[in-house]
Amino acid sequence: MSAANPAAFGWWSARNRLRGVSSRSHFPLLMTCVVFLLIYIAACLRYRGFFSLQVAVNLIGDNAFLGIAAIGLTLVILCGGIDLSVGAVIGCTSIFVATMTEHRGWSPALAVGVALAAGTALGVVQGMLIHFFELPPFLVTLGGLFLCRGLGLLISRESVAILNPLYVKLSSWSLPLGGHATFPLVGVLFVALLCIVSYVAAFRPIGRYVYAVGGNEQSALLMGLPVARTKIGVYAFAGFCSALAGIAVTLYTSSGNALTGSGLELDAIAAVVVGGTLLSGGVGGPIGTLVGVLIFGVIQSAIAFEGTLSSWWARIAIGILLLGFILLQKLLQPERTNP
Amino acid sequence: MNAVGGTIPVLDPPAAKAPRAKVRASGAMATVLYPTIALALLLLFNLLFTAGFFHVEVRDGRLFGSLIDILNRGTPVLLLSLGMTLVIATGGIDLSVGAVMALAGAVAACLIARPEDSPLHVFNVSHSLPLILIIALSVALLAGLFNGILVATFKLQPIVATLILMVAGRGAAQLVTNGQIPTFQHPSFEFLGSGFLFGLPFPLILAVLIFLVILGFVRGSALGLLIEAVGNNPVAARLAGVQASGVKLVCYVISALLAGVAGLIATADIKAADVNNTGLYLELDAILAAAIGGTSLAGGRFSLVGAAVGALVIQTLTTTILARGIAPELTLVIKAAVVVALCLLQSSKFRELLVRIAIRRRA
Amino acid sequence: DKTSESKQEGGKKSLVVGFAQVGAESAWRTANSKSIKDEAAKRGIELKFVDAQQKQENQIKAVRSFIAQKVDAIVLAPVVETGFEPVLREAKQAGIPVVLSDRRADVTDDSLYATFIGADFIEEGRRAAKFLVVKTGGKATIAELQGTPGSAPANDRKKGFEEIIKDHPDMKVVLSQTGDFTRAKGKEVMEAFLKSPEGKNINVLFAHNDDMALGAIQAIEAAGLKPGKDIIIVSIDGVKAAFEAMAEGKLNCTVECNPLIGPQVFDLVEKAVAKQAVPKRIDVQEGIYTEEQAKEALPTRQY
Amino acid sequence: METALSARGLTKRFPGVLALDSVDFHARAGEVHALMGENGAGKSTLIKILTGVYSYDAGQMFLDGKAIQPVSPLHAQRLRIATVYQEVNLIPALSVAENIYLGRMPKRWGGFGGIDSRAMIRGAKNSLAQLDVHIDVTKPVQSFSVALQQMVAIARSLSMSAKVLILDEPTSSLDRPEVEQLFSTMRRLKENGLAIIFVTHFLDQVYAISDRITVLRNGRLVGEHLARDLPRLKLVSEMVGRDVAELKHGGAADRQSAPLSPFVEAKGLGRSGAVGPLDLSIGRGEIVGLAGLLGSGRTETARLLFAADKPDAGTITVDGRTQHLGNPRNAIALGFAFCPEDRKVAGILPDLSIRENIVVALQARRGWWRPIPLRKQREMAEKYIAALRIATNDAEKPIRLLSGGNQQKAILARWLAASPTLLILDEPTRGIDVGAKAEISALVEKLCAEGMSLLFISSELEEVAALCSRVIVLRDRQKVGELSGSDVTEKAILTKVAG
Ligand SMILES: Nc1ncnc2c1ncn2[C@@H]1O[C@H](COP(=O)(O)OP(=O)(O)OP(=O)(O)O)[C@@H](O)[C@H]1O
Ligand SMILES: Nc1ncnc2c1ncn2[C@@H]1O[C@H](COP(=O)(O)OP(=O)(O)OP(=O)(O)O)[C@@H](O)[C@H]1O
Ligand SMILES: [Mg+2]
Ligand SMILES: [Mg+2]
Repeated sequence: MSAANPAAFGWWSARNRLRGVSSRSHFPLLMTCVVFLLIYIAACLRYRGFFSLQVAVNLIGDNAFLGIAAIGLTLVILCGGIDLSVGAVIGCTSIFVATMTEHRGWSPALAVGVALAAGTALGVVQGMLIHFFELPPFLVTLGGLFLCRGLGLLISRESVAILNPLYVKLSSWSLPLGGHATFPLVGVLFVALLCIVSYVAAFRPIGRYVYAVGGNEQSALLMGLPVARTKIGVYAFAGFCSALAGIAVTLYTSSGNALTGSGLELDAIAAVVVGGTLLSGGVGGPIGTLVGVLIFGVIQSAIAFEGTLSSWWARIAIGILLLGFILLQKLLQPERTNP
Repeated sequence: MNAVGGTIPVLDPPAAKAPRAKVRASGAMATVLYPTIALALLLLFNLLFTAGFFHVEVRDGRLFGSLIDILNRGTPVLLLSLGMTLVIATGGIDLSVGAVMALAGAVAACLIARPEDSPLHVFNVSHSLPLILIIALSVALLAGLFNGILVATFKLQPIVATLILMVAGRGAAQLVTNGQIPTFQHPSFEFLGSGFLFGLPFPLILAVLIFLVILGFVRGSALGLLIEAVGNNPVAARLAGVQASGVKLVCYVISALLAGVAGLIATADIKAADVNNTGLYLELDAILAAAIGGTSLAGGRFSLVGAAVGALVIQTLTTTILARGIAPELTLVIKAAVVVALCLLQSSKFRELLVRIAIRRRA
Repeated sequence: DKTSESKQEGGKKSLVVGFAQVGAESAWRTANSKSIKDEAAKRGIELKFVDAQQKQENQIKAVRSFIAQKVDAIVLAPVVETGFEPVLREAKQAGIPVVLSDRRADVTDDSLYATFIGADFIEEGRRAAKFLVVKTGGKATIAELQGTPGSAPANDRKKGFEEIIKDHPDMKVVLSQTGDFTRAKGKEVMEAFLKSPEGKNINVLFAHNDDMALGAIQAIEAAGLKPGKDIIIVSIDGVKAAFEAMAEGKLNCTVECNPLIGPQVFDLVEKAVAKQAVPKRIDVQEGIYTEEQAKEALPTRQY
Repeated sequence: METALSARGLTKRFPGVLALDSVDFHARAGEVHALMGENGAGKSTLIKILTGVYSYDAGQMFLDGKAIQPVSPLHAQRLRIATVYQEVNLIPALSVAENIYLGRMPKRWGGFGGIDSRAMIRGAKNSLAQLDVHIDVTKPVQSFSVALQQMVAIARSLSMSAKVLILDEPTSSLDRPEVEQLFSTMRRLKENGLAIIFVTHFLDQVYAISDRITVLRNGRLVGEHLARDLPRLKLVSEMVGRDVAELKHGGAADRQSAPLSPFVEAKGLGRSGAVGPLDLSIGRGEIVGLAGLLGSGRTETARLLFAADKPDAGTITVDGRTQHLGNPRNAIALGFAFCPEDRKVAGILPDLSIRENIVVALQARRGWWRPIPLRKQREMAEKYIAALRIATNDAEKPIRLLSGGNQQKAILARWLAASPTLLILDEPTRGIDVGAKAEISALVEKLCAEGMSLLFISSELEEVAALCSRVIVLRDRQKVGELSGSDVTEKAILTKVAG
């Protein structure tokens, strides 16, 4: 499509006028939200019962653990890296917590604490390998993926139901929202984490360092920023988030399973990227990731509501919807002007 | 056109020259050196600890042994990794190769077996192998164009652009087989997967040929240089007049075509189109192979030879694990260890560290 | 939007049933989905079909969406046994009966589901083992092709098999690896088995499903051995291809695990919706087929 | 006067290069100390060692007499050494204000709250105002021209209340007014007792600002002098290592003023918000200059002509035929060539070898199916390495390992190798040493004599005047006049530019 095309010229020039705005970083995010709303409204119009508070809330509740993991991943990607280990850490954590509370008689608090610590530790190790030895993040975290999947299976091949009363109470607790709608604990976790991270990313120096390192690591170093601390910290936080997501799973299902979250890393990456964060780092943010997660949520539940699609048509539909969404997003966004 | 611009007043000659060729070679070597070392180490381990690993005999005119298996089973990942390397070098990534494998395989299988419930039932080409191959590969080609256009023309981020086909492609494959696993008897097609030529597995020979062709195509022409330019600094490349979109398109198409071939081999090998599992997660192995081969995932410099070695490393590891009958739970842990060890081996920083430690030991 | 239509349909309102299927990972699974869809169509029941692509979270989401759509009943084929308690409780609160198909869901309070109809993976493992005991007279060097590690069928079939084997000292599993339930992996792993030192004297292969066995058969032939003769092969599922293999004498036995449970399922669904009493557990009838029976059984196989 | 920052016997060895060979260096408080040397002499390396970017093989460093060993730029900053490195080192996507304050952002509620962006913006505005730059500090840095980015980097270092201020070629693409601003600020800081280390290749600037001069050559210390005791010619001959008669700039004399047949003609060329609409025409073999102040739209004009940006008005005719060049490729196909001002972002292919960087443009034009034989590539690389005196021992090393100036030469070589019919040079001599400058302008004139047209952009009016037979003057992104023939003098241009 080119400016020459007279038909397109009207909105095209409008688009060029938007260029000015686009330098303000929230503009693309705005567009992403708009597109999400379009999809959501479309779904509400098409499916009776889709437009209900509960369904809307489920969008967050059901995707909470994906979201939690994605938030950690967002920072890693902003920092110019990538973390493939998220899904595996989730599986490993969930089975660990479940086994420890059920078969080893640990108190849930202890199990959770250890799990979070372990997740963070893994992150630190990955971060150090990546920073000090300049290893490609992709490979290091792929190693992390293999490791955690293996460990998870070693802990227990069987999935384990959690019967610990305290844990069950927690997992069944949920915030009443009036009507029949309720907001599960995991959802609360997700939203809380999102708020904290968005605040830090935008308003705390460390948050800005993440953007700086992702934007141009060499420059960040020469500007005297604590690159090592930032990078390792980010991977550590991602590890923490993945572990937290694993715990969210155990709350969500009140059970642990070494195989949960297999392939989730891709969903998470996709959510982050669709949310407007550049894989090359330095541009984007957690809020976008929220929208990204919601978009995948809507697509999925739309297909569930449709209910007539065979397995393969469902897959194809997901692909097409995704494509349509991204193209729409692309169309609305003025492209970054190259230097 | 006179390649070298107008005549130039040559002033006092530049500082001491080192013999270029040598330096070049060493530069190229370095990237391939470490994966090769890794491969050697793995093989050495087996030589010492895995009985009969190196035992190769001739059974009814065919070479038979673990080493042959490695070469044979390694071919799909090898093919994928070649395409993946090119795509990565342009600063992209192709997640859809696994799905494309399944798709191409499904098409071929359905054209041969012609199950009633398959939409391809109407085509009656089961008699002519060339036609089958052409159709299956042109489907792969379309997939490649799809990816290429999304990335090159619409400028989508490669990871999502190819994710689309990764999801939908497998769906399409299931659509073609209608969710079944069509099995078939078709000697000449099966030869593609399980045939032997000069006592060697045919897939191996095919892969080697393709490897040479691609290598010649990329390094013999200037394509390699342009790919590296685009991947290394898109802005500068554009101003230098490199047509990024074209270069990218070519790479994604090559990647998809190779995936198609890999899919045909895999399908022919098991005489069935197992759409749900063919090439599942192989994109990861392909990326891994490329990375082991010393191609930076940020794009830019790439090494096809390295990728090939990388693919062999991965397969050797897998075969080793199988040959040693290691418990499935452990295999993943071992894989993790090997991957990290490989990275460290390639990291100059790490090697410096080792040297420093060694020196301190001395003192 | 169909949900409403079907409800408002003239006098008698047709049932709306949500079916949360595991995925489409094998021919068996596809046959299972097909049987249920066909039956629903036959009875004029509106079926909401969701493929969870082997992911529990997707399945939970699906069930949630069914509840939100106020379906009359839910059929759930759990990906794993644990982890469905919360969502099943929600279903119960919404007053929607749940029929579990083909895989148990272990919950503390079994009022959470109406009934469970399906195979018993452990029993399948046992049957496979029992067949071998008879066939080999209790003497066997066994190679095992496991399913995807951690998946319920793999765990249970292994468990059931070992249960029987352990009473027979001369039967031991010398090689055991995962073939991920796929032909390709089955073939690759078998190749490796045959070349490993222990592999030389394998005389029995136990595969957790037919696909792996079929792959392995090719590997055995490639190694110049006779599948079914030099190496006794027993597997589970009973898909058509397996019967063909048995007819050719390349496979010795398959323990059938019948996927065509559509009719039974909807009998139960309709009962459950009508608040009639239904037994908590119903085993689908499963045959065990050997080469001898395979030939006449072959024509009758639909999947 | 006591020395603030000093180094003794610094030695740095890179693979294949002895970048510094036991160099002594003393920066005294309240002095501006110029660091001079040819491209690749080792200036930046010295600076990077002083500020902890590179480790060093031998030597010691002292700050106020105390031995120091900076391990990282952060550490150096803590020691109150502020630095502007040679290439622009900012975070493109972050706002100007953030770039100025990264690492020491003001916080609300006495450091407990979040970043106080209002204070930050105010501060950023002020520190830029000192340099008389007035821009929207909330815009991302990447939306500004290199010159402005350089100003931002300087503002950052100035606002750091340092004891030692190091400036590595800060003026390489600044225009006179900015340079003047910078110098007056430097003088003020000097009064306040700062030690300032200053690297440049502009001799006038050296003599305008510096009290003391240290000269490096091939990583060796040649000498330290008081500026006033060191005549230009001596300085230059110390730098290049041989006696030079005088520094002549290309044949400003033998330029023909008669307008030639127009080769490239642009009418009403413009782009909203960037530049124009303006007309310009370049004759065959003519050298046309674009003069203007920072932000006057020279770069934008060049980019439009080369179709690096899409013009939204105007036509371009080449040899009388109207051309629609949608993208650089078409421009190049017509024989255009554009050497951008921002070599780091738009110039080098960092990981590729010098040879590949030189041949890439030509290769792209030939198309990928017609590879240039390796032998030929090597010849070309050799030829230009020799011709432009690119200081390297090997055409196969990644270009990022070259010194800034040498990178610039390599980029030039890329376009010369493409033997264009119209060459557009935007700040081509950025960071290039005196010796090389003379050779390059000689070379360029030679090519023009052979029929190549040249559009020349430089912030050095002296250079423009010396080289160009016609000068188009821009102000506020508009064409405000044109000088040709004998009117093309530094003074004339200056008056027009200032308006
Ligand atoms: N990271 C590096 N690795 C290898 N060699 C390097 C590296 N950095 C600089 N060099 C070499 O060290 C020498 C000195 O480089 P330096 O950048 O100090 O020169 P300079 O005086 O700053 O030149 P210029 O005026 O062009 O900036 C050059 O020959 C360069 O090739
Ligand atoms: N004073 C300014 N205010 C805002 N933007 C400016 C200013 N000066 C330059 N720019 C930016 O620089 C661009 C125009 O300057 P350009 O670089 O084209 O002219 P120039 O004469 O080449 O300046 P320079 O000497 O910096 O290259 C515009 O895109 C604008 O964003
Ligand atoms: Mg320098
Ligand atoms: Mg400019």
